[in-house]
Amino acid sequence: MFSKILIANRGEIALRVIRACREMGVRTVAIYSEADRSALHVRKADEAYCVGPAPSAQSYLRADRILEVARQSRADAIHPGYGFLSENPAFAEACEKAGIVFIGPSSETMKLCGSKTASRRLAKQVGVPTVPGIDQDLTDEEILRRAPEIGFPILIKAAAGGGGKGMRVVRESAELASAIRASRSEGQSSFGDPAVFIEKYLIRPRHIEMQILADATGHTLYLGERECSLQRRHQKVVEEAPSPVMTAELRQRMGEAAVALARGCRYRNAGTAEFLVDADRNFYFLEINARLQVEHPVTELTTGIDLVKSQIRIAAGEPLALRQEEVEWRGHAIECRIYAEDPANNFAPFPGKLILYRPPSGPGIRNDSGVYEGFEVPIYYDPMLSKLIAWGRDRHEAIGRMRQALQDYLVAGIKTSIPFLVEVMADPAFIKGDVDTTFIEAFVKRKKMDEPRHREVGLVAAAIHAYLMEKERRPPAPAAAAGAVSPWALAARHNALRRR
Amino acid sequence: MFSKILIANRGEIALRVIRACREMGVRTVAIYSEADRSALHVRKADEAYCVGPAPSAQSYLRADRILEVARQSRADAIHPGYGFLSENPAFAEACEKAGIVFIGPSSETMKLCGSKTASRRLAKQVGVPTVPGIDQDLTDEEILRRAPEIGFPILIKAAAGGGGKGMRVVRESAELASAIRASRSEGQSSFGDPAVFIEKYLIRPRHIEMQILADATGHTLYLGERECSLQRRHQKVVEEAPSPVMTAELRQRMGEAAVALARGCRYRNAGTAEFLVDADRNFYFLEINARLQVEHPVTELTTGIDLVKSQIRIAAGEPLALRQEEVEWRGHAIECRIYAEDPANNFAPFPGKLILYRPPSGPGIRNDSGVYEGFEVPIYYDPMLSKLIAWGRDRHEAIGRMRQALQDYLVAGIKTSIPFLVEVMADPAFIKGDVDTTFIEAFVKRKKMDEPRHREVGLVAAAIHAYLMEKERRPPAPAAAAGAVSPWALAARHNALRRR
Amino acid sequence: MEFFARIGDKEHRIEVTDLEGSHYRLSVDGVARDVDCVRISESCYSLILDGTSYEVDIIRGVNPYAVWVKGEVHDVEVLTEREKRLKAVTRKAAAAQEGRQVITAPMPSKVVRLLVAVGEQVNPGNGVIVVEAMKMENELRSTGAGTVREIRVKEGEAVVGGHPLVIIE
Amino acid sequence: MEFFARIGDKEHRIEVTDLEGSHYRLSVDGVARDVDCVRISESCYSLILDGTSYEVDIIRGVNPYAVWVKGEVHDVEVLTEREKRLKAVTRKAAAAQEGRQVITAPMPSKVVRLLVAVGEQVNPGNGVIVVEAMKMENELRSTGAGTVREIRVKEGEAVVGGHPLVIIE
Repeated sequence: MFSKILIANRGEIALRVIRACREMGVRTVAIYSEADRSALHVRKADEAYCVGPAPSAQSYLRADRILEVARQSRADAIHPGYGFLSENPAFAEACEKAGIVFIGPSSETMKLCGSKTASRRLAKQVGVPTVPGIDQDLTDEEILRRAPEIGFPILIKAAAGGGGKGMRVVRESAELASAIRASRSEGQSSFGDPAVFIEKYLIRPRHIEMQILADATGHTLYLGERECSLQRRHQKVVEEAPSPVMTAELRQRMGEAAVALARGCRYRNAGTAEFLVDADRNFYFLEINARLQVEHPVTELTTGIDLVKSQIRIAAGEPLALRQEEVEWRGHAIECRIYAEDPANNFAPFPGKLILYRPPSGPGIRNDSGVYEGFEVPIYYDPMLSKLIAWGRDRHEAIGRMRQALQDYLVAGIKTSIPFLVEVMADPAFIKGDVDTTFIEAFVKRKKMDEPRHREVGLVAAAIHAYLMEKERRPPAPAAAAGAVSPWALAARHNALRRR
Repeated sequence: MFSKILIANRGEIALRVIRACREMGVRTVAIYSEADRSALHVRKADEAYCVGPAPSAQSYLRADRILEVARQSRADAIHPGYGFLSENPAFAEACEKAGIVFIGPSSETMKLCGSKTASRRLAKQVGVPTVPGIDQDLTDEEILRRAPEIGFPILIKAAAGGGGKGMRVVRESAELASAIRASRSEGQSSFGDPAVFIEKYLIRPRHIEMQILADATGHTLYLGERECSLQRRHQKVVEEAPSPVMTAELRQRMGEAAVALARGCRYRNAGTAEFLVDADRNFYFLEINARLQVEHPVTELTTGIDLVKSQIRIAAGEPLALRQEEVEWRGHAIECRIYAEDPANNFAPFPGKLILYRPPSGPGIRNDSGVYEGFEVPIYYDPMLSKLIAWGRDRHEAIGRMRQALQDYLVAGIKTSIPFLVEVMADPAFIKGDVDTTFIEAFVKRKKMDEPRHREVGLVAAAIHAYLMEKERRPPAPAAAAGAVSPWALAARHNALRRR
Repeated sequence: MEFFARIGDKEHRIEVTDLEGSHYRLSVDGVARDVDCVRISESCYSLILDGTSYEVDIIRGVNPYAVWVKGEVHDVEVLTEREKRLKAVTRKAAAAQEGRQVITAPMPSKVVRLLVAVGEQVNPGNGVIVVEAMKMENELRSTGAGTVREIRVKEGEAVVGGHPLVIIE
Repeated sequence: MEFFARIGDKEHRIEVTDLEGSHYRLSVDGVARDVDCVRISESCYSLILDGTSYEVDIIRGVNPYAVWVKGEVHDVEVLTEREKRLKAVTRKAAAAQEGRQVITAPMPSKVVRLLVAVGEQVNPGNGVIVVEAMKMENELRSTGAGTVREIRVKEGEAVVGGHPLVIIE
């Protein structure tokens, strides 16, 4: 086992990795930007080193500086978390060359997973269905000619894209030309690559992903699915396990498909195969995320398996002790991502200082947080404050616990997604499990703001507060003061008079 | 289902019940003594009513006032928590008469469970072994004559006793007479009953208890055991599930014994059968605790069953939906009780104000707390601050998580059992699972205080703190101030000069 | 003690009387209300009104107070008679300065682009400056007509929330 | 700035110099030490010493500061030169008052029984008063010989921690 791990990340995920390391008796090294000197991950790690100014490009993305810190602090491995350098094959390669273990797949595997076209080819090789489409680097003419073969609506996607960038839905051939231009230009400006491919656009699909775990010997397990259909701007908002539409038979087929994909690219590490699932429960492979997912806790709570510790053990060369038949699921888990954002203003980020921060607790509640009361959410990074996760014996209990926990979660000083999430947990369609990737957009449109119910209480409390403030400010009435004056004050007054 | 439940308790257990009610959509009524106006259970309940002055006898034990509050607030049920009125058959009977559901067994069952002699008779009837002894109300002469039949060492116990009171170990017949006197006198003064009985004293037994759940139709389940051997002065300190010595076969036998006992006394509610287990894994029934146990969370975490919600459903007349074969156990859970006490001073209670209170969190960690930063622990009640519970896939993982959580748990302003518990979690005998009811006493004797490791850091931090305080107090040096003075200050000074 | 409180779009006259212990009597627009209220911490109060328990947090917001009750946030302005008179005076002074407009940063952000120069005429709704926070760009617009008098920042500069950026008169 | 700090049974001379940003240079008994130290809240500091990170909480205790580092609590007294001189003077005054003993409540408790009366002689180790906290009785004893001068409480009274109970001279 490693004796010291550098965590090349910040926020809640850095803290999650620190916790896993501490349990295993492994020392931890944090890195931080100048904006993060007071961040929780710096305070909770055994060691901490500054790697540069606030902007990520000058700090958390500086592979050279991070490797330098790893060498100097004698860390034997680097955990990349998610985001930042976690899916950067060049960084993995640099670690390999420096003789420091990168906790993730090999740089070769990462390259394959990072390319949409290469991973679609892999899926075809191992017989896993993908969304109908053409995954070569197509010329404009080829697209115009071959789009009708697939049938509209289609999706044009930048080959190097991600997070919804470089993606356009085309409903008829007249829209094609301008959509191609837009995709290529976004692909070029965001990822330095204008290559695009085309895909069938599925109507209201679910986004369901399968967690896998693969050790260095190639022993590969699937740990069950996560339903991640609740997204806005292609960013997940609520995730759960199991999916409300899952059957044991479909789980096995999707799980085996994920394992086949992992074996096909010599995968090692925890990883996720993302799928779209249509109304008839047909599934289509999208991509492999070759890292820990934000939403990994819902799988941890339903399987009882610690994914971060598993990653570390795999990277240290330990074989997985489990067989597939021993993976068992219990109950239901839901995760809500708590963002610093204004739900009433199109979810615009809302950085600032957490004047109050009181996270919830209780049976079945877990809060993976990266912040604290008094912390100033920086403007430079992802505005996620924490992930709130609720486990219940069934979906009903999990929703009930999540609803209570959200109502107990107090963040003042900035706006957050909490009030929005409270409403989602009370929505009849959500409660029925009737969700797909268009859910959030439709929900935002149909929901009405509730009338506030506690105005009078607010008024009464504010008046008493004002009264107490005013009482503190005002000197006590002269008559009362004369009787209550202390001998010390009298003596002081006497001295002051003498000194004149 | 009930629409409103009164919780006749305070502290963490009142909050635990409030949480269960909120999840079920049931409104809650808190009661409080004058000392508890600022307590968390008052703040978190939907309604709250004062029932009297600080001493328990004038508030939390005032059955009449509590029933009056229940009537006035139109509560349809009362949850007694543990302690206070939870094992008082007269209170259960008063509830029954008032037409308010008491969330517990019938008053008849409670009477039987409350009598040590009656419950020993019950055990004999249903064929469950008890510690060899004579459970009649014995005269002094009978004890002197029959003690040798059982064989020394023996235990003399007050029939109405509990919590170690009215109990004496007798190692040879010469000690008998004075031990009888002491037991009778304690029985009389503490419980108003001088009756005693005698029992074989087992050498270094384990204290293992079995959780049961029984509905109104008599359908009764066992939910597995809890190892509660770590006690001091007969008070549990650390509890875990499963017991390190348990086998599936023994669990079934002990579980079936507990179910037989429950059926034998027409038990309804969650309940616990306590046993002593000797080195050869023979078990002997001690008593039934006809209420929720403090340590119920370890069973909740291993079975996934919410015991408080189960109690409420049973009391509302709902049948248990589970069959015994469907009860499954996963992983390992440990609970540490966090007390306001001074481990260095014979665990003397240490009430006072929590100047800092930072409970831990993280994967697998649950903290059932009744306090908050700024709370003043009252001198009138049990000094337990919270129960910290860690779940892990196995005992090793649970201990690792508990150790980290205890180290993260910061309470300043009062002394607590936390440093002591950190040492227990690192003790080789505990880690091996080699525990019995004499463990804590022996551990206290053999442990040495560790040398502090971070003196220099403390010194450096205190010096910088003093420096910052001093800098705040002192006016800026005149030379520096002259250069940095603001135009506003200059203008003010100018005005002041003019006014003279 | 008498207060004037504004919540939503309504103003209320509130009289607060200190009773024994943690009890207060309030008269809200002439209607009496008994309240049991304990201050738990700097920001947190526990209120019991006719047996119903509320936990309320009060912090200074944009309007004098942001008041949290069971997940709802209310902006409440509470003024003494004196403060109310003072405010009326200030409001008049502000009216005299009408036409002057200070565009401020809505949150900590970075200046991406200036869309106007000093001396330039702007009309209501004209974009003035673009700032970025957390990877999102935000165009700030003028609410009135006027001339750009002053630009207090340059492109690329990072500013705190509330920082004045452009002054239009 | 110069300080005199006492931790355990040792006294140290510490010189604190403010460097750029969150950096300080300390000289502890003449040995230099560079520290990166940020104040996180009223009580909490984050320290980085040669790359090692520590979270330290400092609160006022019986000795001036109770300092928490990774589960350990250290009592640290830090004085300026002036405070140190002042303390020496106070100590002399205390020495003059020697023989005077104030028995105080060790924690919030209730007076159960007075074992002495005013004017009574007591010897070292004599029980003076019995107090109860959380159902545990505690007998407080005299450390020296003397006469009971004053009894400040009566049986049944509840007192806060530190409350003077009996004065012996």
